[in-house]
Amino acid sequence: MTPEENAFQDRIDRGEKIEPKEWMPEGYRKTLIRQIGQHAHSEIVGQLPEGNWITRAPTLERKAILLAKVQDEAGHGLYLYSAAETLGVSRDELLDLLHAGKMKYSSIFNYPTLNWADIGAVGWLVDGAAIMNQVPLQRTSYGPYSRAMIRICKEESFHQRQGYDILLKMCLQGTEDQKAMAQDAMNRFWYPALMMFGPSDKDSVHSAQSMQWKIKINTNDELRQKFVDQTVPQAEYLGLTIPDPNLKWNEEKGGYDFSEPDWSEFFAVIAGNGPCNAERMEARVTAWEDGAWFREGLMAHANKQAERRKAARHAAE
Amino acid sequence: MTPEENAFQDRIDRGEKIEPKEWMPEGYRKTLIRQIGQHAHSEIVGQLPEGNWITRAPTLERKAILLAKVQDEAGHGLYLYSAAETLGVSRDELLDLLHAGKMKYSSIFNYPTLNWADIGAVGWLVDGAAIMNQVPLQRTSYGPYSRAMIRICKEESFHQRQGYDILLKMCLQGTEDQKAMAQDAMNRFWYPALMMFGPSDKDSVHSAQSMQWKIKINTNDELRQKFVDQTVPQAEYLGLTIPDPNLKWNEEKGGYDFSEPDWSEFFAVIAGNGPCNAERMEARVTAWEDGAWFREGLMAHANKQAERRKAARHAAE
Amino acid sequence: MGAAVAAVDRAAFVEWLERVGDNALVLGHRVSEWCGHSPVLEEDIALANQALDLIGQCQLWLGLAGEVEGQGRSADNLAYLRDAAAFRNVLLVERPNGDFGQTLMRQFLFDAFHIELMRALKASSDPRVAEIAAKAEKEVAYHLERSADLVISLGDGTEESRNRMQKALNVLYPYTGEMFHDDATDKAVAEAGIAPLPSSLRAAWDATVREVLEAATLTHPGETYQHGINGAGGGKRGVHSEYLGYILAEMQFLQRAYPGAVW
Amino acid sequence: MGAAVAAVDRAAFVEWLERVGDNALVLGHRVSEWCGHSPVLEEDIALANQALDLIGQCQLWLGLAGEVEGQGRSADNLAYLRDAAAFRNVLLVERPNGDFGQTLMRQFLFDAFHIELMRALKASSDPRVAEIAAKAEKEVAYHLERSADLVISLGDGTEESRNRMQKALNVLYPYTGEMFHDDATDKAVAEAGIAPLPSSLRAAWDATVREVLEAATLTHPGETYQHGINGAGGGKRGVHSEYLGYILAEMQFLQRAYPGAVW
Repeated sequence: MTPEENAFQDRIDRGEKIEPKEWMPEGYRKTLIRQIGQHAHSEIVGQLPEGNWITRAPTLERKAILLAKVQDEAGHGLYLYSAAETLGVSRDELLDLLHAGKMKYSSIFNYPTLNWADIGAVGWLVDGAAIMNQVPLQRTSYGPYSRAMIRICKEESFHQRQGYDILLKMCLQGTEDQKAMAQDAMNRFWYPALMMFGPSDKDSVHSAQSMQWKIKINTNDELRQKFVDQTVPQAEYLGLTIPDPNLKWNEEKGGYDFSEPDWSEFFAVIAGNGPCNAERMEARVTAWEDGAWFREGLMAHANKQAERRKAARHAAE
Repeated sequence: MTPEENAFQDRIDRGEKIEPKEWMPEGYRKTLIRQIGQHAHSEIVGQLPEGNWITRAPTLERKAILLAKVQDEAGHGLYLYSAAETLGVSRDELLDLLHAGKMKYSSIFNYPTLNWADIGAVGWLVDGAAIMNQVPLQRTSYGPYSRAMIRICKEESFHQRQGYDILLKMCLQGTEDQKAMAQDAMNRFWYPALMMFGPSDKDSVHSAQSMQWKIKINTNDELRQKFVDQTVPQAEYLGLTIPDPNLKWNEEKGGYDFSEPDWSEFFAVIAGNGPCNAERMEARVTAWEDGAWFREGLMAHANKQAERRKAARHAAE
Repeated sequence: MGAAVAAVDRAAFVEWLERVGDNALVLGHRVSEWCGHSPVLEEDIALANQALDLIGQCQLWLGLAGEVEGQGRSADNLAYLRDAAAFRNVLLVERPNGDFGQTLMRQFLFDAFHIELMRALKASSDPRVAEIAAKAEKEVAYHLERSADLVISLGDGTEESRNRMQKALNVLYPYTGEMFHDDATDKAVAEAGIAPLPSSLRAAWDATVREVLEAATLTHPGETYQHGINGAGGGKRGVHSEYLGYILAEMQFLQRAYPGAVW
Repeated sequence: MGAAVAAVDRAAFVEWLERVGDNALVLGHRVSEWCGHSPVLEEDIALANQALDLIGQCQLWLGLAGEVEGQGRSADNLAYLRDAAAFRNVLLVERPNGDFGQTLMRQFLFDAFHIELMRALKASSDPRVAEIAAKAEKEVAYHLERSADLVISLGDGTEESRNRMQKALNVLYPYTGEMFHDDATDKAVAEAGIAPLPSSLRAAWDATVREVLEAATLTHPGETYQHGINGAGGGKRGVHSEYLGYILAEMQFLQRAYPGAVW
């Protein structure tokens, strides 16, 4: 390590926040851009599976709550793109990379939402897993990222409660059909939620470096365990069965034993073969391309206005 | 009249059929092209209001019947374009005129189908009025047109019975909601159906000429009266109220007195301001434009095949 | 029931409330179709927010409609269990989204009417109506500010954006007359002081529209044919376009498929 | 109940019948969406006819499913009163219509499977199955003749038509594997001699596809990822795409909104 790098690591070790204008290793910057960018992309792609049920929400109140939630997600996208911009990459550059398939978003959004209980499951399990990942990141070393995560976590935990509330209603006050929907959602979302923490990273050098930089705070396995331990009693309260015959309390470790997700499925989805990868990308690319005239129109108007103001100033001089 | 024209009129007066290769006055040809072309266009545009309910038909049997009906209409379009082609105008030329707004189709198809009873009403009232117009045209002087009308009338009367059957089911075995739908359909389709015969034509020279040529057999008013007289008892059987406070049996004339439709609405719809004119034209033009690559592809393949056959023949010689 | 209700035909009041509520519901639905598909992230946020406001307003208006009707129907019952012919929204709000320009133009033409209606309703003889209007007015004022700004920017933007906005205007303008068309229901509630006559809002709307179109360098379509006010047609009278049936089939699926379930 | 039913798990037989019937229903629905909107009048006719055949087949298969189930459900009950998770069609048939090339390619890939299935079913141990298959075979043979011809013509047409057909093939091919994937239900009905194992139809399908693609000058996508056969997914097991819910909301609206009404 160079003296600069040493000093940088010392600051991180002391718990100082790194701010945009300050020196940072190129790897730190790149890793952060990738991580924050992916997170931002996940927020905007994440509008799609939930947006899929807005027009079909079963009550006006549920519709309003879901709209507010999807709006929040777009807002999170905005914070995160702003945080990434402090690292010298523009939102449009990041979007271009997304649209070209050169940047990823969270694979969970490549799964379809097939019934209303899925909207509950996305809130409870998907946001739940996301929060588990994000809460520690409130303490991440990069200032703007840390501050964005603080805002986001506050809203996400609200979303998680709303998701759980959907399932509470369906499971505790619902008809048999509704309970079946909830169980179906559980069956489909359990393993994809576990996959959200990523494969075991104990041997990954990459992860080790990120942890040293406090871009990553916990290992994937730690977070996955924590998620399972938190979620199992919640599922029990709903009367839902977790689709894992090996799930069992392990007194010794003070947590549940559980089955690993099918990692071949995880890699297939990453590779573009999830149930909805093509649809999600097509939706985003179409939105972007069809909206080009709109963005250009606004830009042209802004330029004209600036010209007019300049001309008016000249005339006044 | 020239001697040729006199001889032509004599043939018509004797009830002879005029066939494609035979001499005919230019006005006769033009009038026929307009009339047959409009009728053909009506068949293909007429697919749209009924097609609107195929995906929502209430039973599989009703869906099958409706599909068969819409298929028949496209088939009628095919016969009629063929009949027009014998007069020296191609289908594509006629379609270009339709798409450019230079040829019309029956204005009735500019009204929306808003509930399932509308599908019944379209069959009963719209096809009913069409048949009333078309039955006499089986005796029209132009041979290919006359033969097309004979085929079409057979199928149309079948469609009319199917439409009436939909309403029988809804009115005689239906719930209050279904009866209300049927009455609503009656209220919306009655006057547009009356308009299908066109304004009173007793003073129109144009019509007089067409009648002399046996391109038109009855006056609009005669046909309208006949339609009303036929339809009123059918409506009574269904228990539907015809939306006309002036409707009354007139013993003296042996027919019903009834209110004229609002002809200003008729002319507004003709002028393009009906409820669905823009949608219908957009649907047809879009289908045509989006399908250009398909038609060109088929044509290119046919040409390649012909070339290959020619080359094979040459090689064999 | 308040004094206003005694003085007005209850059915007319309910019908009028359904008109206001259904406008918000159907427009909210259309706007919500954009979620995640708009041209830029800021618009995703703005549209979701707008849909949210409209659904919230719909809950209040239809809630009051059910209350005045007095047959135990909730806002959800009205939204989810009426078929198309019982809906009372104007045709404008059920027009398809089209390109983003059509969505914006539809919004602007409606917002400019909506704000005048909400302002006038603050003086309603029925305090419940006045209260809902006061709450909605703030939201609607913001909607109008946005939609007017965007219409101006895009009209006075590139040639393409101008053409698209002009086309949107030409396509949609024939659906604006219905908003200002007085019928028996409108007259009944106006006489009871519950609401202004729709026609009384026209001049202010017209001024806003002309001002914005001018700033947008767009050409006013002039006096065009107006849908929904002649004959028996028009969304306010329950005669809709073919689009509404599809909107409702989607919107109402769960309530229809699982009758009586709580969500 | 015939001998075959005694020998096979009734639930498996019903499930299998729903798979066959739902394929016809959902594909018929998709095809019917084109009515009046196709590129040329002859196609309007052909597509309406094809949809009609498929809906007719669906009536027979679902009718038999209800009969075997023995709980009094009619074909209409099964078509109109099941929600998406109870549908058993393969993912391929619910793919959106896309451009006309995608519709044709979807049809061809399905027809080439469908014909093999119908041919094999004529030897079913259940005479009712054999009878339906014999009737459907003629229709399906005609569908395949048409779709294969069109795929060839458009593949070997213009550069644009070729590109569109190649793209359609690449997009849809990953949804073909599900048709040939054997699961417990397939094995149960195959053991009872009711139906062939799906995998047993693959070689003939593959030959047809390769022959037609070659004549069409299209490039076979080779071994691609196949949807619906891994994990818990797949339409045959009731895990569909997001499209099916919208199809059903539309298809089922009247039956859902007016329960018990006769039409």
